[in-house]
Amino acid sequence: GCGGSADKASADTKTETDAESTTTEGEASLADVKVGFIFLHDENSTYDLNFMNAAKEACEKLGVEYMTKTNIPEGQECYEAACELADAGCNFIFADSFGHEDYMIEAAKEYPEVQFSHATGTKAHTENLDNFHNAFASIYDGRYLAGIAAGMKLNEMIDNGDITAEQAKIGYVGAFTYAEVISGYTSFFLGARSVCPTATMEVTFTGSWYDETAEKEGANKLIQDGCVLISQHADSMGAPTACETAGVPNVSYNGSTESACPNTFLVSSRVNWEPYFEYAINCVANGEAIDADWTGTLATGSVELSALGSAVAEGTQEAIDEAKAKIESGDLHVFDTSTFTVEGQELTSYEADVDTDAEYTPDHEVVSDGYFHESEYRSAPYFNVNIDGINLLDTAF
Amino acid sequence: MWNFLLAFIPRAVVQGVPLLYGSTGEIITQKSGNLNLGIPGVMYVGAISGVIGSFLYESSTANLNPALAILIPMLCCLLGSLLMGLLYCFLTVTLRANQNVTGLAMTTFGVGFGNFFGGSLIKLVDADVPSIALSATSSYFSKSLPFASKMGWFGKLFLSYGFLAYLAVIIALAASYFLNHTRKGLHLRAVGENPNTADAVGINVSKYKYVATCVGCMIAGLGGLYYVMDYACGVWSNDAFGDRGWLAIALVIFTIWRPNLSILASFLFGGLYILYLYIPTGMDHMEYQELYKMIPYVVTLVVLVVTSVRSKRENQPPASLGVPYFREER
Amino acid sequence: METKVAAVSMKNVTKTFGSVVANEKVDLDIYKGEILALLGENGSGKTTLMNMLAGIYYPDEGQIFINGKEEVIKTPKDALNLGIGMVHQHFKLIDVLTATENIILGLEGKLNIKEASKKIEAICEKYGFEVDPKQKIYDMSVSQKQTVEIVKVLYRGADILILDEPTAVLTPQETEKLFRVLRKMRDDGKAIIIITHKMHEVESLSDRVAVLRDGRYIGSMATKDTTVTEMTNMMVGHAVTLNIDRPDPVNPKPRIVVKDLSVRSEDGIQKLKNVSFTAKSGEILGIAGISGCGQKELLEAIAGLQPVETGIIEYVEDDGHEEPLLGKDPLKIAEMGVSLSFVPEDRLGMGLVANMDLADNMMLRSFRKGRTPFTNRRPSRKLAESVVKELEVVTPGIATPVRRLSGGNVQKVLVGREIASAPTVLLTAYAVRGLDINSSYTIYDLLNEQKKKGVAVIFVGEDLDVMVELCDKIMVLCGGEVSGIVDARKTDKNEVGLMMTRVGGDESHE
Amino acid sequence: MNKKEPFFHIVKRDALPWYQAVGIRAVAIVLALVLCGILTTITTGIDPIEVYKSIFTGAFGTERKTWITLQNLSILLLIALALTPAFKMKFWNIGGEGQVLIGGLAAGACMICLGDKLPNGVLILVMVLASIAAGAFWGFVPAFFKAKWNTNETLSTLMMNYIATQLVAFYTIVWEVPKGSGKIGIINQNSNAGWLPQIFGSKYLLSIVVAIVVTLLMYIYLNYSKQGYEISVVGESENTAKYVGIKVEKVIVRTMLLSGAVCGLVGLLLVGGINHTITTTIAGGQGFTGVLVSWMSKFNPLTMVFSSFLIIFMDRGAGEISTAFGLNHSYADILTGIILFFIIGCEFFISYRLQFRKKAEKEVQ
Ligand SMILES: Nc1ncnc2c1ncn2[C@@H]1O[C@H](COP(=O)(O)OP(=O)(O)OP(=O)(O)O)[C@@H](O)[C@H]1O
Ligand SMILES: Nc1ncnc2c1ncn2[C@@H]1O[C@H](COP(=O)(O)OP(=O)(O)OP(=O)(O)O)[C@@H](O)[C@H]1O
Ligand SMILES: [Mg+2]
Ligand SMILES: [Mg+2]
Repeated sequence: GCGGSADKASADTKTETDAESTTTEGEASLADVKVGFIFLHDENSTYDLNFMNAAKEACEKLGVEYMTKTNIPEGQECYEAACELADAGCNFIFADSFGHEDYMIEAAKEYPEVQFSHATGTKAHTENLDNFHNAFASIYDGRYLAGIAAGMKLNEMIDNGDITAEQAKIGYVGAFTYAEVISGYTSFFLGARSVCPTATMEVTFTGSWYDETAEKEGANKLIQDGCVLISQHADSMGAPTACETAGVPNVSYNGSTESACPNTFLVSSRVNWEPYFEYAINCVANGEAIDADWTGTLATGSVELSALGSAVAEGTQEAIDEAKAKIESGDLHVFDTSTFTVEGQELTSYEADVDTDAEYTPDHEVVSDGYFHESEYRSAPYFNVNIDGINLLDTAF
Repeated sequence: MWNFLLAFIPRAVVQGVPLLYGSTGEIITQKSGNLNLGIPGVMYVGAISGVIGSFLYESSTANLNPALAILIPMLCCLLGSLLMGLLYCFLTVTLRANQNVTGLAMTTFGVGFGNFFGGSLIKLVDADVPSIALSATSSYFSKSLPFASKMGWFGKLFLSYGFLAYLAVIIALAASYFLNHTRKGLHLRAVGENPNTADAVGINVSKYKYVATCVGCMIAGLGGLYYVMDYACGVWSNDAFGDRGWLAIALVIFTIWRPNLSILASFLFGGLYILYLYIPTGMDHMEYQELYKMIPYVVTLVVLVVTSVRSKRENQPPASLGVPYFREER
Repeated sequence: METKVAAVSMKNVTKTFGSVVANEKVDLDIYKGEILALLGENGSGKTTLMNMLAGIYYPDEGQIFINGKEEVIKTPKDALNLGIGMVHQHFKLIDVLTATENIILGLEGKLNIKEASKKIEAICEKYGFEVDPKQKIYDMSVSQKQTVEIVKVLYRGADILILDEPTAVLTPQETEKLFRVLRKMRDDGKAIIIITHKMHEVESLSDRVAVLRDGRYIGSMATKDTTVTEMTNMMVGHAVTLNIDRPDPVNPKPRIVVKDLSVRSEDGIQKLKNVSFTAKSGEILGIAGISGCGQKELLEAIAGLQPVETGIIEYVEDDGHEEPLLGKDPLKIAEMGVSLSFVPEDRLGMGLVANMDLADNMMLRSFRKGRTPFTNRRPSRKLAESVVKELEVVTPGIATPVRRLSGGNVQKVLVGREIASAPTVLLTAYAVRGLDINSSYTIYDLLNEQKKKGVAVIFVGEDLDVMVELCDKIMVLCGGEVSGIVDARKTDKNEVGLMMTRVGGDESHE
Repeated sequence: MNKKEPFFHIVKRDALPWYQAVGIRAVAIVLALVLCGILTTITTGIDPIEVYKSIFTGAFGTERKTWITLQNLSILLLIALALTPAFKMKFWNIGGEGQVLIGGLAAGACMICLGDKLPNGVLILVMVLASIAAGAFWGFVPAFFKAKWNTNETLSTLMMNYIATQLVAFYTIVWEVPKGSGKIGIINQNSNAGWLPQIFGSKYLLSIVVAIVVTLLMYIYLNYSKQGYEISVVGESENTAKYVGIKVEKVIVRTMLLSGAVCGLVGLLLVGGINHTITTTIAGGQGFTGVLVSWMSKFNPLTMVFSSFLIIFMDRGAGEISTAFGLNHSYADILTGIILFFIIGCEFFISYRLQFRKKAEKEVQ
């Protein structure tokens, strides 16, 4: 049962404005809401800090009481933490890490009157629990825009004669070969190539969401390999600092790294979770159902770009703004099948595995109207196509 | 292949330097009979102390004086690790507490200390990405020798490191010389082998233990400082140092208590530590990467077993390692 | 001895260890130019008293005067600075270092091994010792180690020299060398204190004896004015008789047959070569030889602890049935029903567990008894109590770790346990090493008692006088070979001594 | 060189009566808490009493919290117990982490591969055997090297930890759900196949009961069994052990098999009973904390209950501190460290005493 979620995802804009209008009048019911947050690490983690800031802002803005549990591993502790929060009177409980999902489901089954929500998860639309929900954002939009900044930088380097057009190779340090990462680097690459047609990309994987050494050495390896610009999808400062040392421009993720990398930082994209928290808390306050799958967008304010770094090429801001407007208006789709090929062919049809099962059986046709419908059948990404122009280093023996 | 080595070896060296500091420090410590399992904690404390010093200095002035920018973090680092060393010695030498427990407690404490104050500073700077970036200070630490870039492969292999990397090698060589060719070194070894005997010939056992352990801690602390100031480019992130402290202790045994051997072993281990990144796995078999990450540990185990098959008296740990000394005990 | 300056004067010195009073209000003077023998039973506090001079222990009460001036000796360093040197009862050497490194340990100045080695060689030459400056301690025999200890003190040139049982592991020849050195030093005006349990050494060396008993100072007298009996009586506190009787063997039958036994050490050195002999029940077979000539390996081979190259070891049962022992470990030997007891040379290193208390140490032999998987502590506790009582072990109680006991008392515990298991074969290595004279005789009596019970006793000893008096037969080993087997009743010390250095005792043999 | 007499010197004491020893330790803990309180106020400005209160609520605030505390306690205790026989044998087994992990991996493998093929009872039996065997094997390897070639076990067990971790990482990716995510998630979430049964209707009780049983068994084993005695002898003196016919190699291997087996059992509890998944961090560093607990308790299983309680109590409290005051989780590590330092340090006053110099009669001479 997931047909409906597609509509809901596209209807987010509306919901958001509704939520904001209820903020003032819904005081009485908001007072009954108590929110519990479960975080994988604490404020020292890039990933978690992003959630923690959003949680604080949303709750303070709405004036609801909230509790946080930090450093909760992806195991039974998550279930325990969720139950403790429920015992403590929370009626909306949110967990931020992918591995928390199964334990949140366990807790949701035990506390049917409490709403549970989980970021980046994939199971809400198949579990069919009224009180368990997934949420994510179309961060591929953000990465596409960041990719434009990268492409502009490549163009500048070509124009300056630092590199030839053929040498415009981007390096990308990914965590896992997971759809979320693939979707991320592909959109980034498409963004870059939309302004620098000769761009190519190499990707390496670290096998961890946070491993400073692996990320740093991965970036170094890419630089050694001739990559002239690096981006990454993993949480440490390894790659940006490697770039700063080597003087290679870097596009980062989750927040600006300009203070550590003043000479090489270009731009960073991130998910802003505050809109979702406001939405969900308002739903709870008003006794409304929360979407099983909620996908934030540029329009909801869920996808953000940081301020540009001083190293960006001229005209970057304008190019980004232009593309952003087009995406928002629906004129531009990041995964427009006319902009890339797979094994030399245009992608006309693709069955994605949206309803996760053990065999990863593809179950949804996701290409139509000339583009790949990412994050429409569930909030978490499922784009896992290897497109031409991206060389996965770790695949070559 | 040459290109690969040219790219790989400097990375291996850079990985190896913190291990070298840690193992040199621990060798000197163990030679006094003190088994300091607190080294992982000491390295965290050394690093965070340097970070705090540098943070305070960077935020107190707009234009940094290069000498101070290097000296302040170094002195803070040495002071922090020295205090850890003193704590360890007070407990194990003066109060004759169990060394294993003390060391493990110091690791708990030290890692907690590093992360707590790291976390507090991170809150203070309130950056987008939770880390303290001491880029200015770091640039002094990571400055390579002036002709490095002009010397081709030679420069790349031998001259491209920050001064702390060279210092690590110098300290290891000096430690080696000290242990084998000086009277104080002989006395130190005697204390670790048999404090009763050393005491009876008038060697001040407690003093040797204190000094060796504290110096050892200070050296190890520099490993933490190197990691954050040079390797991590001045970015403190909690827990990023990982369990290198444990690996440093492992290297002590691996190099049979010889600092000069530790130089090679550290770099070798550093190389093995990141080798997996250079071995492709195949998109559908990312799991092999996890097996490749096993390489340094399997190699260590194999070398250990092979060398133990031909064991020598001289390759044994200091005989009184881990045993507290009380003169009137028999 | 004309000037009579008290080099050391201890006044009212008391030292306690927990509830053990090791020294109580001891007053002791040592003069320049004299050799004082400090006597006392095991555990009477001799070592403790001397350790306070050497700065190892710090007295609870009392004063120490050096050359008439009150001094506080807090550390060994203080003692060294006062010119006090001590050869400790237990080796204070570092195994992995060389002789030179050990000897110069603790001195100051730039490290110059070569120069030090030269100086050591000069000292050795002057006094007639043999030390290889480059040799590692772990490669040395006990007597070599003791020599290093002595050279160490000579190298430093102490004015006040304390030797705590220095001769326990030396051969008579080495002992004599040492004594020559000591006499010369005395004549140079140094003050020397020697602790020894060997009365003939006391008589031949010392000018004066001082006696401790139960930690208290009993008195002192000039050596020439006293006798062994008088000294012993003073030590023990009542009259004792000192003679070894030697009952004739009753119905001796072969018990252990060894044929052509050869043993190599781990590093391939030949330790025993074609050794053959028979030990009979009801007899004491003495094994003589300078230390390191294969006694240890021989006993360990019989006990199943030493891999053997070639040869036969057989246990002969009462009915004449022969059981090979070779290739069996101690457990298998015990399972065969052979009751074999073994008092090894290195008591704390091999026979006992230093950190366990007396009762648990008693259990070492018997813990397997009973069919349950659990141990039964009661019998071993009883045994510990009876050993303490019968052998007069000085200990605060049976719950004291063996490590804390004095060397002599440790030995009693070990011998007591080994005898308690009613053996048919009893192997002892240096059974009285470090024992006071009274305890030594107690042990001799015990061995004789075993002999009377029909036990085959193999007695590795070092005091030839005693061996000639105690044993029935003496087998002499020399460099791993049997130099000869003689009837103890018909031989004398000199003959055995000669055989120890030349195979067969025949000068032309080599 | 007329040095001053030292004002006092240190002497060893006889054994203190137990109540005095306990008293000294209690004083040390109180002093540590006071110091922690002062430090807390200085560094964070928070009322230390409030901090202590929330540490207590964190551990015992609700019934569920109490149960979780006890469950965590039982796991840490079990690991410490598992390591103890090896330590008593002076075999520095710091490989608890790896032995637990590999036991958990074996249990997880059974759940994944056999989950729908065997009846649940049989499956659980297979899991028990598999995880115990796996843990025992992980203990066996370093023991074998040690027995055979005297290979340094501190290093080999440490390396075995990393190898186990990478093995788990490997299988995590082999079994990952969904593809590429690098995690397995709850195994058999719907069928519950291979989930260890709840006893007396409580999901927390199983490991607690196991811990109680193992504590008692281990106490008896170490102190009253022949094998326990052999372990002590081998630990104290290998030569003496050989002398009385104890086969040292055999004891080393046997003891490490036991050590590893109990660790494997902990892995089973963690995977089959508690988390129902396997991750590289499932042991959570308790293999090392267990070393601390075992040593701190001087290898006495009964004392270990208190030592592990102290550590778990502080750890549980830490979560609450960070929830209540926004204090970094690491703060608890600092507090735990300080308390440990005091406990470690106070042992001195149990074994030794300061002897003040008695007035010597100065008039002599
Ligand atoms: N360091 C110590 N700790 C505890 N007790 C000790 C210590 N040293 C000696 N004692 C006790 O003091 C007493 C005297 O010991 P001491 O070593 O002085 O005897 P000794 O006369 O040298 O005996 P032996 O002839 O056996 O060497 C013994 O009962 C011993 O147990
Ligand atoms: N640390 C200690 N704790 C308890 N008792 C001790 C300690 N050290 C020595 N003793 C006691 O001191 C006495 C003598 O100890 P020591 O070992 O010095 O004697 P020893 O001179 O070796 O004896 P022997 O002459 O028998 O070899 C013993 O009775 C022993 O119990
Ligand atoms: Mg599917
Ligand atoms: Mg003595």
